Amino acid sequence: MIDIKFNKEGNTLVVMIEGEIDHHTAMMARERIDSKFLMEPVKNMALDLSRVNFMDSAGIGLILGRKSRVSGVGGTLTIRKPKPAIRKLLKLSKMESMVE
Amino acid sequence: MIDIKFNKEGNTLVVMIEGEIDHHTAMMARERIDSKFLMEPVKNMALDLSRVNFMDSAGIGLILGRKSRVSGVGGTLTIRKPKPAIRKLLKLSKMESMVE
Amino acid sequence: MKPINKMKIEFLSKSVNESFARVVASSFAAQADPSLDVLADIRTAVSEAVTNAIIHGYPDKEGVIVMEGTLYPEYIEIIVQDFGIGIKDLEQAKTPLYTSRPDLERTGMGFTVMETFMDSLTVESVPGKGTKIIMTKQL
Amino acid sequence: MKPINKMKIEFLSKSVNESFARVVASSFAAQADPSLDVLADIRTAVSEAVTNAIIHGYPDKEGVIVMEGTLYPEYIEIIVQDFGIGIKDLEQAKTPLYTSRPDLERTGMGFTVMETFMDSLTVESVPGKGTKIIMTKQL
Ligand SMILES: Nc1ncnc2c1ncn2[C@@H]1O[C@H](COP(=O)(O)OP(=O)(O)O)[C@@H](O)[C@H]1O
Ligand SMILES: Nc1ncnc2c1ncn2[C@@H]1O[C@H](COP(=O)(O)OP(=O)(O)O)[C@@H](O)[C@H]1O
Repeated sequence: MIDIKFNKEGNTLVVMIEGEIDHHTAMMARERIDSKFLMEPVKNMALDLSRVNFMDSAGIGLILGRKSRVSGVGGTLTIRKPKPAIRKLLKLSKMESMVE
Repeated sequence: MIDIKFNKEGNTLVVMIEGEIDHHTAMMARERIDSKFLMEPVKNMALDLSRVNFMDSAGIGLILGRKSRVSGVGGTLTIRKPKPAIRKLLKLSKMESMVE
Repeated sequence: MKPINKMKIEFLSKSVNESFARVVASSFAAQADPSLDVLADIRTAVSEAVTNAIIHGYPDKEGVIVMEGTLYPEYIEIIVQDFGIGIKDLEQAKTPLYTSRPDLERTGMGFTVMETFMDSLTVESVPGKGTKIIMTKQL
Repeated sequence: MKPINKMKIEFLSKSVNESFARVVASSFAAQADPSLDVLADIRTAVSEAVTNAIIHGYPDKEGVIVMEGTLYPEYIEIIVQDFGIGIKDLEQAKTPLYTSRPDLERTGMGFTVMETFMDSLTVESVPGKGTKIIMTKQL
């Protein structure tokens, strides 16, 4: 189960993800996020993970994939409010510096 | 998982059951309730089911077993606040009249 | 009809596994996004079938219980099977309020609950070989 | 050492079963009343192993995945097995950041996560026969 909501803060698309991020849900999340990012006149993206209760390495792939899209248009991707278990995974993947 | 708390209202032992009632947990609940009922100077018993999230026919056995103990000393057993799924089971077992 | 998903689980006839079996059946059925009432009915019926296998199927020794789930577009089939003592008189066993174990505070309502909470119930049993419960429920 | 409890489950290599496998493993492990951190680690490692079986083990066709859990007094053993294509170069596969499927946005972190989040990890694989992941975790 995954639910995705969007919000705009100036130049930044805020993506609020709710639920569990695994390979199954990441495939769907990817498409929804990418098409929204294409449509909106924004440069940066912030992934709000405060309501993500589970994430495995598919989430790492989801984040890095979005990061390369955002970098492609000269923007920056940041991560917001990961829970401790997700922070552990980000640390292991050397991505802690992406957390706001 | 089951948790049992006791309360006294005059002549009545109020048994607050929290969690799930199945064969596994009913065995443990039975002993705790019976020894408390023996120790306390009460005549009646009220089973508060408001925090029971699951119950199968082992719960019917638990209730009827306590009812016969309480009747044995001339008291009355009542059931309080069963959730809809439990009420369905009580109805099937013709025990709805025991609900306060 | 082609199933959407299938699973089969084996576990020991320990009473702690009653709640485990409920979680497994219910999170499998949840894939079809049924109502909470339907999920609650499935949980209750599975609990009855698995408890019967544990206390009646294997009264004296520990044995293996097999639970299978098959998800079809419109309904779920759940099978609970033990390889224990089996049932001699199936008609008597299915009679409401009949129980062979009043000492365990059983009330003889297990089969009645399964029949009422599910849409179909089939019981196959061979004395000395074991018992197989097949239940279906519209989703 | 004598196990406290055992279970074995078979399910299809559908990605919807990733979360199902996590629920099964985690509610089985919960019987030992471990900390929430330990449960979260187990859920993550199981998710990696099952996802690998689904996307790498059976890239083109649907297959069966077997997950076994054994609970000992001090630890849990979890086995995830597929009967798919297997792994030719195990050393390469276990190298952090190596992935054969960057097209699926895989990052090659699966084995690293399993190794880090669990206490032991053993991988047995035969090309053309399948892959078996054996993991243990103190409870
Ligand atoms: N799996 C089983 N193996 C052997 N006997 C069984 C099994 N399931 C049910 N029975 C027999 O059928 C009787 C009625 O079962 P049920 O209606 O579930 O009531 P209860 O479990 O309360 O006894 C049981 O008391 C038992 O004698
Ligand atoms: N069950 C499996 N069957 C076949 N190949 C596998 C299996 N598990 C892992 N592999 C191979 O090992 C590689 C590394 O796996 P892993 O570290 O989990 O990273 P990822 O899943 O992100 O690719 C995979 O890309 C794949 O080539």
